[in-house]
Amino acid sequence: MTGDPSPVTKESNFDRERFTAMLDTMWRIRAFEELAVRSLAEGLVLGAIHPSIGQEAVAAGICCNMARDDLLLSTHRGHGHTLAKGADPLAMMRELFGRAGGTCGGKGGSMHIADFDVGMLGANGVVAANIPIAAGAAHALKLRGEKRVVVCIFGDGAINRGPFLEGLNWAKVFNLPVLFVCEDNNFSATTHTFAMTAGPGAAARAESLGLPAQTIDGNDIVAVDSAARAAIAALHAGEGPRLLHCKTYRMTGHTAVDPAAYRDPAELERWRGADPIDRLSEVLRVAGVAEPRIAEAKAKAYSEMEEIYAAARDTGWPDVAAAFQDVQDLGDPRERPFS
Amino acid sequence: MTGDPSPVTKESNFDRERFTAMLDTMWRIRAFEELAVRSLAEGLVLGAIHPSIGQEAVAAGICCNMARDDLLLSTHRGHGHTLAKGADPLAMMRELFGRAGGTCGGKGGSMHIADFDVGMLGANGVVAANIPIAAGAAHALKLRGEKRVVVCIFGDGAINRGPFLEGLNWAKVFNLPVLFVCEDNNFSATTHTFAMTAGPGAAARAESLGLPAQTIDGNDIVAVDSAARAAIAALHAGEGPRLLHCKTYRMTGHTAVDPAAYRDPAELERWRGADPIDRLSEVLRVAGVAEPRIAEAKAKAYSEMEEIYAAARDTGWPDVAAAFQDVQDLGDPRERPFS
Amino acid sequence: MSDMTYLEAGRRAVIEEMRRDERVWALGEDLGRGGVFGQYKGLAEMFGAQRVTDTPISEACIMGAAVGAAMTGTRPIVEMRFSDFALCAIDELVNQAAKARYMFGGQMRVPMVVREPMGMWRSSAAQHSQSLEAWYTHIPGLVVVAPATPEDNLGLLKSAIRNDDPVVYLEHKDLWGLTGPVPEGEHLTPLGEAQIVREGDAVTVVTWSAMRHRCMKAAEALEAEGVAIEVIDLRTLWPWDRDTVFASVEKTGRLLVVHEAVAVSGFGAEIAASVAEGLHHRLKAPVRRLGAPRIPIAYAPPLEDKARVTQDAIIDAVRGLLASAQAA
Amino acid sequence: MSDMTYLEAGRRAVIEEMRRDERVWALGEDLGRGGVFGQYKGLAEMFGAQRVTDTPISEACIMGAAVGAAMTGTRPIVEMRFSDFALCAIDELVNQAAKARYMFGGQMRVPMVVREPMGMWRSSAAQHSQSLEAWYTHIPGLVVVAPATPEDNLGLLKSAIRNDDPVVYLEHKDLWGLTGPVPEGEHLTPLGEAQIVREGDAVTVVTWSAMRHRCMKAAEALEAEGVAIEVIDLRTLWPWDRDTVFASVEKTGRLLVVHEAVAVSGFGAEIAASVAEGLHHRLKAPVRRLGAPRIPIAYAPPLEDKARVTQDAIIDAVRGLLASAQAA
Ligand SMILES: Cc1ncc(C[n+]2csc(CCOP(=O)(O)OP(=O)(O)O)c2C)c(N)n1
Ligand SMILES: Cc1ncc(C[n+]2csc(CCOP(=O)(O)OP(=O)(O)O)c2C)c(N)n1
Ligand SMILES: [Mg+2]
Ligand SMILES: [Mg+2]
Repeated sequence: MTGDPSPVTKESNFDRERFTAMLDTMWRIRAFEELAVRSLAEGLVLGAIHPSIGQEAVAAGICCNMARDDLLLSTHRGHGHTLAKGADPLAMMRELFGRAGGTCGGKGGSMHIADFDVGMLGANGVVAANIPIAAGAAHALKLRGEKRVVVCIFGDGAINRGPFLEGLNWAKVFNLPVLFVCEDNNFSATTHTFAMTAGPGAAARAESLGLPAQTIDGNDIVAVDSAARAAIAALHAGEGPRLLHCKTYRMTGHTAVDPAAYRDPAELERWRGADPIDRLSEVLRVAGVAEPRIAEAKAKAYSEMEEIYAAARDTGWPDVAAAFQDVQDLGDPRERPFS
Repeated sequence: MTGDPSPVTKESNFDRERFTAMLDTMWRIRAFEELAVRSLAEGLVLGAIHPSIGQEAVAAGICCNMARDDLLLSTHRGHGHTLAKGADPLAMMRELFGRAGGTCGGKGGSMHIADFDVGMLGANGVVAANIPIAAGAAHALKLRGEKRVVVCIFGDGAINRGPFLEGLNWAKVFNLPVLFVCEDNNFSATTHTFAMTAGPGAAARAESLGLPAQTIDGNDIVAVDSAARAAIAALHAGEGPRLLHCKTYRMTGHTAVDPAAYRDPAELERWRGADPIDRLSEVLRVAGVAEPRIAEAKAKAYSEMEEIYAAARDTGWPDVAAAFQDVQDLGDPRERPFS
Repeated sequence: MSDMTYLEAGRRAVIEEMRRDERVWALGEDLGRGGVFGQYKGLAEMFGAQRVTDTPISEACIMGAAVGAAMTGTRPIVEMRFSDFALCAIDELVNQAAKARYMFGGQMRVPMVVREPMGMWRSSAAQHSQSLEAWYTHIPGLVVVAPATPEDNLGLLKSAIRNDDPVVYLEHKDLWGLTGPVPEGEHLTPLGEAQIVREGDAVTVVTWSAMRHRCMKAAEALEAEGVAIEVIDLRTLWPWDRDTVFASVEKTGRLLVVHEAVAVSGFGAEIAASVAEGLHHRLKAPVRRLGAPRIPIAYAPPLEDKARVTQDAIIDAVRGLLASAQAA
Repeated sequence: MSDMTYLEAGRRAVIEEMRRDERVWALGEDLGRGGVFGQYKGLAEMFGAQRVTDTPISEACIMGAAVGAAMTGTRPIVEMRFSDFALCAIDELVNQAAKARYMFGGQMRVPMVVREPMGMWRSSAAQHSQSLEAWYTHIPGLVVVAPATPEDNLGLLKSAIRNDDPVVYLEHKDLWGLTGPVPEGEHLTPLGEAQIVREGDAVTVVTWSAMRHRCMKAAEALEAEGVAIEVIDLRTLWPWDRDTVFASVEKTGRLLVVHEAVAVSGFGAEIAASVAEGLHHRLKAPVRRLGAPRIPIAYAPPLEDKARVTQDAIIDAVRGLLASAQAA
């Protein structure tokens, strides 16, 4: 809960439309995650899922500053980022259910959701693995002389893996258009990340590599939005890579089945009081957005996701032939000495 | 050529014995390296060697502050460090020649010289690989409640590999007694390291991880010695890991056979003017050490190494049975389906 | 004998060896809360956070630090969480841990155990399901172990911790909950010794890890047909127990190797090739291997299942061996 | 045909493909000065530092960045310098590059070539001499190539660069200076096709990379004894040319696989096991493998030589196969 929520009044030239749309996005993420958690309990979601409940302001505030063809790389906790980037939630839910029509045809599941049509280059099951991949995507954009930019979101635990150093150094050395976003939710699985992190953290490490970096309140979407807008503008201006350290909080366990017994309940309560959706709702009220519109954001999101849930549930399994497709063109994937 | 050589006069309480002994060490390293290079041309040294000519002040200035049972980890350019730590140069030369009685029985060669009897835990053929190993050695010392310390020397190119981040973060998180020394000779093989390094470099990166760091003139052994002494004292005081960034210069090619055509001859000339051996000799003169003693340091070193060269040359090959020994105790290393 | 889960048996092994030898310690992510599967539950409380230590998410440094700590008088147990993540620490394992003793001319040893939970687990997809044991058997300096039962997870892990060279210790994620009898007192299973789990004269089936149990089910089904297969659980993959396997094949004249890993260049190839080389003239039928097709592991169950070696496939393979024997 | 070194042929392949397709680029340490072996000499001048780019010493990022760049419309050639250093980038190669196309349901491809100079080179010791091709053949999603001649280094590298999935391209360090005839014009060697280098009826000898040349020397020596062996250079290890190998073994009835890598779990095991499974009843003698013992590679020549497969060992193995045939 760093920094104060930016001052907003009825009078300030605050973009009501824009932020009301962000509220819609945040509720859609919240509703999607809650349904995914429920579906896991029902046995419809098949593998582990890592909910982003409480972190919606980062996904919504960053992605609303990206063009559809800008590229996003995410993590195992990537549902919110993927939705905010414009992926079809039905295809996403189908992927979580392992059904036909999933974003990856049911081959990837929650930890490997990707939707290249909207520039979402993938979640990743390996912590920090997307950092070099993001640097490479930006490297390709530069080689091709394209104007697009890359955003790479990773967790606070990822900054202790080597690829964080190698990828940031690379992006700076080649002056690449990539924004690194450390989505700091306080935890690495069951570990309080600070206990395993030397020094002040992501921003200081980025600055030591010559990347301009900023630490912001990741539950204040107004702050996230303006920081992201400024950073992405700098990328377009060819100023090279930057890092945003967004301080937020993981309101669930590490996975949907983790009770998080290791966490101080008081801490959770404190953060519940800083719920990013409540905070944006309050900002909108102050800005004069009508109460019904604020309520509608939530209602619409849940009804949309309930429909999606039903549609996904009623979708069949993928065609098993797919198991042997898209491995590699050369060689027979069925290759089995005997069977 | 950062900083000024520390002011020394006949009167200053400058330890003549100590620094005269360091001059002996530096000449011994220089002579050993020159003989190794000559021996390679003669076909006596069998694999690639990476001379440390011009970098002797780092090896001598750091290691003279280590106890025999303190632990040292080095690099592919490690002859000087190993000698300064107290290894037997004859065993080292035999290792380079692949002969019986080599430090590793001829199994390792230049890039894998180790002498555990003097706390030298090995050169390494993989850049930066010794950084986590050093952190682990220090971790073990802490677990065992020992008072010894660890020094890990690596090159300027190594700071762009992930293990640099992971190892320094680890050492700080666990508050381990390890001194990291970045021996910055300007080059990574044929590459000017600065061109591939984002930000100010080793010290800034270490500081971003909470390690106190200092950048010093690595060709000024008086500066290296005092910085090393202070840092190692801090380790003994339980203050946790630190980093020294020693700026020196590689006066040879990357390997003994690299003509370094990519380097500006003027640059080399400038650095020749800052030869660490000449600089210490001058300091000793100013401090009133007699000329003959200064000359003797060189003469003794070369005659010692000539004898070693002859002795190594006259040593036989190792017993071939060793090829199958010290692999692992379980299983037959000869295991060959058919032969 | 008392019943215990595979997970609990591994936990007991660590507790017993840490009690026995204070040089033994464990390091890995989340160990302070028992580790991701609970294999270390309560150990930090029992032995202190120094000996059962949390680590940053730094696989390369976890492995590399263990190498340095093993060279410096301690005996680390490295927890890699999923064997897939060990791929972030391969230089440290293969270029450093496995080679140090040899490269340095035997000046020291690297006594460390690398625990790598492996294998398929419902819908864990391509990056959390791999079985790469064959890789490790190819690397000089490494011992490779893959326990299949609670009793062996106790006895083999204890032996691995006492071994003075690096051991890659591959527990199977799908076996954590498996319950079975475990001896009461001190129990050590020697490394390098296979176990004949079921005697038979028709076909020698060599397997390990989770596949042992599928082979046993197939054996029961085949028994109904009057076919008695001999099931051998290798337990240690390197060094593997040639004598036991060869003796069995001399008796049955037929070999089937079954593993979960991709068949192509899997460890089954080494066993099948060794038997074909050494016992060719004793074979009543060609050697056979069963493993996964050469595809990544998918998330959706119907696709994921295509990467599984099924009980039916094992039964068919055995029937095929008996049929081709007549053909010969 | 004009004579050219193996190194120069590889260089020419890169030049031709970079001219042909502007999406192709190369990245690696020291490439601006031609790379550590000179394989890229003059290319930065020819194509600019952007398309032949130096990199930091960051193997994980070199490989990972190539994956991202390959997903984003370019075709990177990754230079790993020594195959041993690729062990610093295994997660990026195995968990990312090899699996991305499949995991993401075929939404994109990862067209990249990973050049990994491999193998023994006089006195390079344990961390600069390894041959780990077997590992890559075990990983779904990877194509594996190991050229043995200048002509094939030209033709195979060009085909690899045009391939739309990741290719691990293993040049042998000891072959850089080998000179041989290379076609003048456009020359592509198809991936997946072995080459029968020498015809014979006594024994089928399957090999690749540097060992091809040792096998040919052995063949000449054996010819003097009136023994004609058939030497097959696999060239592509995955997918390997089963048809050519099987056809040859059907003719000769005898198989010997020769490779430089450690024999245990080497790729020879896959070939020997496949032949034993598929052609058991056609074999006049047991299948045989020749590879290195399971030891790290030492520095001192007399010790290093113990890890080499010698011409004499090949000749003895062939004689053994012919003898055991009588025995049968
Ligand atoms: C290389 C690697 N190590 C360990 C894991 C297991 N793991 C999955 S998520 C996670 C915690 C990651 O923490 P953070 O980066 O902060 O992301 P968050 O889960 O908090 O979103 C861990 C350790 C992994 N997936 N990859
Ligand atoms: C992981 C790895 N990548 C590449 C190499 C090849 N290599 C050997 S020395 C060297 C340059 C290292 O530069 P630096 O760390 O500054 O040490 P210096 O040679 O200058 O002493 C390189 C790239 C290696 N040995 N290991
Ligand atoms: Mg986190
Ligand atoms: Mg350097």
